[in-house]
Amino acid sequence: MGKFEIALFALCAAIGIAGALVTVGARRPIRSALGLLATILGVAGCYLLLEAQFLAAIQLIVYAGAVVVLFIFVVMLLGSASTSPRDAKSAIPRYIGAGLFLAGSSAALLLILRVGTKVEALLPPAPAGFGSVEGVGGELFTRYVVPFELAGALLIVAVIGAMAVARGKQPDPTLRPAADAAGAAPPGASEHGATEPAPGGKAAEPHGGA
Amino acid sequence: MNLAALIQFWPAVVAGIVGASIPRQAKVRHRLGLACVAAFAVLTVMWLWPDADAAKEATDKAAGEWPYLLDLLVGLPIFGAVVILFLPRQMLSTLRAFTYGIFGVSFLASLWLLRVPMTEGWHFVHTKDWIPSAGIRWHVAVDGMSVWLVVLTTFTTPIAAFASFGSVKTRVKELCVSFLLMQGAMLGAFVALDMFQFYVFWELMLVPMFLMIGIWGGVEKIKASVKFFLFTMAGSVLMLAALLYLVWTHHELTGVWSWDYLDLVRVVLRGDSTLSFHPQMLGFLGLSLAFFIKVPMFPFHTWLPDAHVQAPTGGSVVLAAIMLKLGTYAYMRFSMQLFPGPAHSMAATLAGVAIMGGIIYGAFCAWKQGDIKRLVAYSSVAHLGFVMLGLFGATTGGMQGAILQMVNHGIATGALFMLVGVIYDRRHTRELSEFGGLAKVMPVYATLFIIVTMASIGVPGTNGFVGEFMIIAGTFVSEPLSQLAGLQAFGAALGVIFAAVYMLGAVQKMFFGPLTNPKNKHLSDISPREAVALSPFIVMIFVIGLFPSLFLDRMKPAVDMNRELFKESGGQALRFAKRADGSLLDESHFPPAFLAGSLVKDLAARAAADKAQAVETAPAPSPAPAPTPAPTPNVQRLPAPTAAPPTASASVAIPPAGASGSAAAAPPTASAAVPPGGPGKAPGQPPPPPVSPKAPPAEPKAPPAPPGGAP
Amino acid sequence: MSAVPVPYFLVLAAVLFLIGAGGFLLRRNLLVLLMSIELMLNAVNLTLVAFNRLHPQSHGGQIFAFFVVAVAAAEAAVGLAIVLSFFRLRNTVRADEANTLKN
Amino acid sequence: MLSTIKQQFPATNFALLALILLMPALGALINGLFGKRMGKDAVRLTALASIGGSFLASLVTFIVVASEPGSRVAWTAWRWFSVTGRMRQDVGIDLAFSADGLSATMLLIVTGVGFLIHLYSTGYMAKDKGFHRFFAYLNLFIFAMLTLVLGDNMAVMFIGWEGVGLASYLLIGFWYEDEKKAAAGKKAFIVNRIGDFGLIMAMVLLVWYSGSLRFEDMQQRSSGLLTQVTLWPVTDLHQTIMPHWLASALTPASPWRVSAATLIGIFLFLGCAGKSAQIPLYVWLPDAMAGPTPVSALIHAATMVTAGVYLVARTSFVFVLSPAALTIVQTTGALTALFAASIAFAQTDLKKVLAYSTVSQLGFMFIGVGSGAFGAGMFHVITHAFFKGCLFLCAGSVIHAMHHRIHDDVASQDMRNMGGLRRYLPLTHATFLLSCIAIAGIPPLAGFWSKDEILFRAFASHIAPASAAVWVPPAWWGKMIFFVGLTAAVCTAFYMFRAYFLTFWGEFRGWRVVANFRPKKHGGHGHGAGALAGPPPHESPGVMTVPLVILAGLAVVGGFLYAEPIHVAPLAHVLEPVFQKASQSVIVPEAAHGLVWPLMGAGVLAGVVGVAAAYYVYQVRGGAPARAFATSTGWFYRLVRDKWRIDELYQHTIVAATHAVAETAAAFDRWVIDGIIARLTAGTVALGGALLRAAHTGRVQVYAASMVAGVVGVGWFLVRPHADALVDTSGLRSSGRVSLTAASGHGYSYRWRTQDDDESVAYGNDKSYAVDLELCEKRTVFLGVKNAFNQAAERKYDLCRDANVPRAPGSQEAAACCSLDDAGRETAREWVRSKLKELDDTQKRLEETKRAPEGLLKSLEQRGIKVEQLPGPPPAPQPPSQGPGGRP
Repeated sequence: MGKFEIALFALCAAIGIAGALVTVGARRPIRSALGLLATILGVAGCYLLLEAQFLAAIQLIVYAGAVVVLFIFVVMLLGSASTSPRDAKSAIPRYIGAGLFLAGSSAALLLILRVGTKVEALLPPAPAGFGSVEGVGGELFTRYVVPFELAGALLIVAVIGAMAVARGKQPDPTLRPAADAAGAAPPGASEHGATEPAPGGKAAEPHGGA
Repeated sequence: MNLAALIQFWPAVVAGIVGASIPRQAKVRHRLGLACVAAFAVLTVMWLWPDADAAKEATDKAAGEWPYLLDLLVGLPIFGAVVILFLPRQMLSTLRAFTYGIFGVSFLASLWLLRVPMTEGWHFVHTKDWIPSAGIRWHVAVDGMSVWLVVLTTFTTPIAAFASFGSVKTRVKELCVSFLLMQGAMLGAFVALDMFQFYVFWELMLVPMFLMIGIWGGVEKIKASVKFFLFTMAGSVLMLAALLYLVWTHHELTGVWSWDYLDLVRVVLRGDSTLSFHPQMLGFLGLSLAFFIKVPMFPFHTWLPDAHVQAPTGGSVVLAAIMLKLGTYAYMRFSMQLFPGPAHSMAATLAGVAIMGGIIYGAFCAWKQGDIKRLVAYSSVAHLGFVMLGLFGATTGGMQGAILQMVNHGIATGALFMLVGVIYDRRHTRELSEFGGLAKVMPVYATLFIIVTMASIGVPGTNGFVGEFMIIAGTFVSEPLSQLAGLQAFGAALGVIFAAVYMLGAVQKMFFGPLTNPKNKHLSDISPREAVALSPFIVMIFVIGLFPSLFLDRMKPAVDMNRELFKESGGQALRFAKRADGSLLDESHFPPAFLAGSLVKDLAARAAADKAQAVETAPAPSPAPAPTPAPTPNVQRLPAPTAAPPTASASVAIPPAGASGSAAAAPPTASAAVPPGGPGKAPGQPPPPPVSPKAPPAEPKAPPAPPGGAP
Repeated sequence: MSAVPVPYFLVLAAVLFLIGAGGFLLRRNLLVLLMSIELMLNAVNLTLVAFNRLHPQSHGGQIFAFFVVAVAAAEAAVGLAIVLSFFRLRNTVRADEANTLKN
Repeated sequence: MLSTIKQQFPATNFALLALILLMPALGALINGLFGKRMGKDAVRLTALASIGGSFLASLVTFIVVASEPGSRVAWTAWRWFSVTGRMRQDVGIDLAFSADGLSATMLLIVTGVGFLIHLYSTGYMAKDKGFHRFFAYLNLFIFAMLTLVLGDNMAVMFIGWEGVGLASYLLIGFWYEDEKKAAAGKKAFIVNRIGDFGLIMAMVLLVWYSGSLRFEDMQQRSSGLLTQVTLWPVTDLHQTIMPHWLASALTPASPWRVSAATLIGIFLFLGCAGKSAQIPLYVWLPDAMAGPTPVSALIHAATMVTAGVYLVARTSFVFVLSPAALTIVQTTGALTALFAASIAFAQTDLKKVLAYSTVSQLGFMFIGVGSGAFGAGMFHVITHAFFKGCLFLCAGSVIHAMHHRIHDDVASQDMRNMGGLRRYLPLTHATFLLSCIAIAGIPPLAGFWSKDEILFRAFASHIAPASAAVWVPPAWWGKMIFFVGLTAAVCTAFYMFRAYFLTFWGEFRGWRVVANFRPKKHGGHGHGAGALAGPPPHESPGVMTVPLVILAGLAVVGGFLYAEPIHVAPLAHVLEPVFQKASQSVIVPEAAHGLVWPLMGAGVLAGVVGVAAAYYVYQVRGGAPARAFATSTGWFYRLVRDKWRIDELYQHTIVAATHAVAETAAAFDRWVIDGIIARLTAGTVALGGALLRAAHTGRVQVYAASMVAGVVGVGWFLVRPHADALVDTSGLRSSGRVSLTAASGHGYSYRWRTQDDDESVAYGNDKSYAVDLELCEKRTVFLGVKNAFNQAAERKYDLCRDANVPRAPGSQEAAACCSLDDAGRETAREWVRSKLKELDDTQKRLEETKRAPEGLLKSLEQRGIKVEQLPGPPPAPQPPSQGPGGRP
């Protein structure tokens, strides 16, 4: 039994790390998104290994299903502009930064490993129902009911916020008299010299005196 | 008021008539103004006349000291400032009328102060709890030293307001608010006896002046007002630190939190044995630095010329006439009494700075200024150098001279700034090179300017001389200045020459010589309105010049008591300087009138009252009434009139076994000060072997605690 | 299912986290930044679940991970909204453009 | 009549003095405030009435005072203010006025001559627009002079003293449009102010030594003035501050000590030199000629300048106590007399000649008072007032005449434009001649008597020192002064008659006199060189010539007021009682009385020689020898003509120095002080801000990177192990035990080792470690720490048990612990042990003595008796408690 699990773990780990590397390294964001999807799947696998079935499901549904899809949706929305051109100007400091970062993190990892791994022994089998929907659900709705409600509220606020930010400011139609709606250019238009009329009003409508 | 009484007022009537007839062609309103000023001057002289006191004695006793007078004096202007905010901005005349009304009421109220003979202790005392837990109270009182400064404030601010209303036409409402707030804050500072309250008013005073310079100021008004604010703020932060340490030590010694001046006066700060009373000196310097910046003394004076040059006329007058006096008054009252030891030993050095840095250096700088306002500002540095010299000399004559010189400087420099304001309103420039031969075009203005210059120089017969001569004579006989007294009196007397040099230089450049500048050709002479604004100053110059004893008699008892206290507690402080853990001067050391309103006494009185009331309402069966939980348990330990220093630890060479045992072993008298354990120290820890100052050097520092000592 | 020792997972999570952090610090594309954040959050979740597996008495770790996922979702949504409006404003998604805070 | 006056005005409350003072003050006030509106006549009336009234009142006062010699009348107005004396007592200074013989005579002079000059100036200033202002100032001056003369104490006199300075400032700068005239006024005031500085110092010293400022009290307590005063070194402070070589250079072998009387005398004389224009401070008087001529007559001839002499006479009790001060006065007087006379030779401006002659005559007065002849000095003041007043007024009328055609101020006073005025101004000529004779010292006129008396007293009298130690001038000093005075007398005669001949004799050089001259309508004043034509100069109107005649008459008759040699001295028994106490110590040897006549002969001879020489040079040879002298000694003549260039000397030395110091002070203030306190702080704050701002690149990743860096830093700190231990040396001195407790940390393990055992000691868990030290023993302990990440750290502690002072271990001194050699260390140990034993037994003894009373207290407590605090110190032996001093 043990070897099968090791293999599964190795597979998930490989998928996870490969996906992560793709996400970070890919030039075009669509590939990064897919890399992210891979990582998420890998992690979900690990959850299963760690007896966290409910969480693995959540991971798949929420993360893979919603978040990554959202990313892909936005990438599609931005179209070609989303791939940032290769910028040679600040390359050197970036590589230095990368080098430093890698050195730092490897030193930290080594230091941690030196603490010694007392946790050699095999894990005792998990109690029944550990990680299952009943177990997690039961605890979720008894001890953690308040955070749960708060999380709900948080999500609602996030949705409203996202809508407000993304939608930008719509000029209030009732304010402007109907007559010059067509003729005069909207007051803020010349402000930004934006080439194509982006949907909705300008983000930073100069309102009121400075 | 029978006819006879009316008859005796004939000199006032005559003076009124002469005053009214002086201006050639003026509106009736201005003639009336001059007449009132002249009549009022004669009335004050007759009224304050020494022998007339006997007659007035009877009436005064009836009037008595209305305790809320000082609250009215301080509160009314501030309340007025708030009310004015609600008045409409456009109705200028109502705004002005309201301000004049408030100023008038507070001036008349301040005259009541003069009716009461200023004997030794505090007058018009009024205390009210403010923050009881921190021992902070609203404690206002006035005594001989501060009465004249209060009257000077209520006398000068209205005139400054009247003058600036003439020239300032924009934002009049804010101007009224600033003036009223300033008067309230300054009066608050002069009468405050609670250090916290004093600090609050000391800071509050800066705000209106900051606004005044910032809003109606000259070209670089923002820079000047910020510089003014930061300088004073930096100083007052140090003051707060010194006060906090003082209050903390007071709590350490008596277990009572009190910010009251009359309690802190008894505290002698910890003297570190290695350096000569190190914390006392630091405390003194911290506290006095704030006052030296305000005075301003030599190194910290550079804010004054900038502030004056940019300030509007009214602002300049109030800044010069009253705000600078707060520095000197606070040094005299707080620095000298709270830290008598360092003040006594530093007197000679500080007097040197006052002379070299103030009188002579100020005069030299004034001489070389191109801008008339900068010149007058530096002359204030010189004059206040004299005042500080009088205070450092700490003789009765010297200190009286210093207080009188504060009033004189207020009048002379206030008048000078108003005169500069007059010419500034016409020519909008203050450069001396722009003027020349003004006497031909503005003769009355020139005469007034020369009269005020003579007062500022100190020609006898005007008020300047009386103050300066008393200060120089005081310096000569001063005891803290010891050997250097003669030399410093010589230096101060030199200042008299330099004063003449720079003032006459300015007068020469402005008034005499040919009328070259075409712009000056058709300047109009001083208007009756400005003349009326100036007349109180001119009259007071001669009233104080010829009748200074009216003013001096009122301050004499208070100055005598404070100087005696300063000399005596100076000696005491020197003896306690070496104490490791601070000590408390005993009550008998202070005249009873002085400590009358202190917070500690107040608490003790209240505790006694509660106990008496408790015994009376519930006659407890047990023979000895359980000590009722007095608000602060350790108050009982306080007023026992035993030897001040902590008897237990200092006197007995051998510390008794263990901290817990000490209370029993201590002599039966409830030791007034900290039992060796002291609340502050952890009970478990053995008391550190106290340093007995008398231990002969050869003998090891302190006998070893018996081995069993550490519990 | 107890063959795989927990530290393995911890190491995996650490590596994932480092990659995410590296991505966040080094890449200049805003979208990639957001994705790196998601990576880091996943790494954290993994650690939480791993330790929860070590002390199976309660599901604290997993529930916490659950909430982390919720927050991550909200964060991603708002982040993308911001990227969108930023794009509409500056027409690019390069992180360097958003430097109005410069001195 | 006299008795009614005395009864009406009692001596102590002599309200008449108030009248004398009030009249001119009121006159000044009325003219000043309402002058313009009242018109010229009313102004003239008020001015003359006020001075006339004051004169009459002074006359009455003089009569009252003269009626019984030595009497004085006083009027105390009110308590002015009070200063603190030496014993911290209150020295009251009242606004009090008193008139004794000296003041009464001065009263007469001031109001009498003042009235004549007022009369004269109503004519002289008739056409001036500032008419009312002039009379207001003149009245103010008279008021100030009267206050000076009537002052009962020095402070009130000081009011007059500076008031006079102020009035002269206003009057000299009367025509202020002219820059030079205004500057002359300012110069006069500042130089006087330097003198006033001296007076203030004198007053302060007098308050210290005699405890009062009233002349009477000071006179009685003048014995106190003999105490010695150390001038230098004032304090031994400079020993501490300055480097040794400078300090020793500064401390003279024996400190400079001088008697208080001399010090006060010098300060007083500085005041007099300022006011009476003596050598160092005379520079303002010649420039003061810029004022109108009656001003010069009143102020710079009759009244103000004599204030200095009056002061020396009034404070004679101080000068008499210090012959040194008197000699200084005498010598300065002589030098000034000669010096001023020499300048007068070469002056072409008539008023400048008279100005220098005034300075010279003042020199004579100071010779008189300087040699103890206070009466003679004052008499010369009186006679000088007469003839010098007359001379100035004559000059005024001459200038008044010249003004008719020459309107330039300087030219109208230049003697080279005058000449031959004898024919045109007969009255002025006569009075001028009489006054010249008087000043030249030709008997029987006034000048002779007073100058001769001064020279005789200078020659003969000397001061008897109060004690042997007092410095006394050499015997021949008086003789030398006499001869200097004599030469000055010759010069005086010469330059006065030079002026007389140049002005009144010879041809009129002003303009071509045309009998019936009618000025052309326009441009009548065409100043063609010499072509100026004009009517003959006409005599001044009556109102100007009457005072001239009166003054000339007084100059003639005045001599007999105090003619000592012929014992006709009615004024003597008014003046002498005032100086009675002072003149006791002035001795005129009997033998000298024989010399009176020969010396008088010498005086007369000097006058005659001077006049003859002047006559010969200017009348017989028409001024040729003067011109020859001028050309032959070119530079010397120019030097003398430019008044020895003293003004320029002052300008380049003292004045330039003060300007330089002021400039540096102002610059120092703006750049250094303001620079440091204001700009430096502002600059540093701005710099700091700029640096910090650079850190904000605005890019979010940079912020993230810095956060990561922060995490790494903190992490590193947490990871590193920290070896620290708390050292407790409380027991070190007694038992030598030192205990160290290590600071705990996460997953720490500790290792303690001393310097001798090696590294191999294992890491254990014991956190504390104790060690016992012998006396003077030194040991080092190492604390090793390892943490969870098995990082190790170590820290060294040096422990030492010193002989007496337990220095904190680990500080550098520890190395020097018991730096004695072994033998020394042994003896130290012995000594410390003995000390400890001794202390132990004293402690035991104390314990026993303490126990006895405690037992008693405990038993009382048990019986529930509350023990009130025991009055006085508790029985246990207690060092003298620092009980409160208590209010004495």
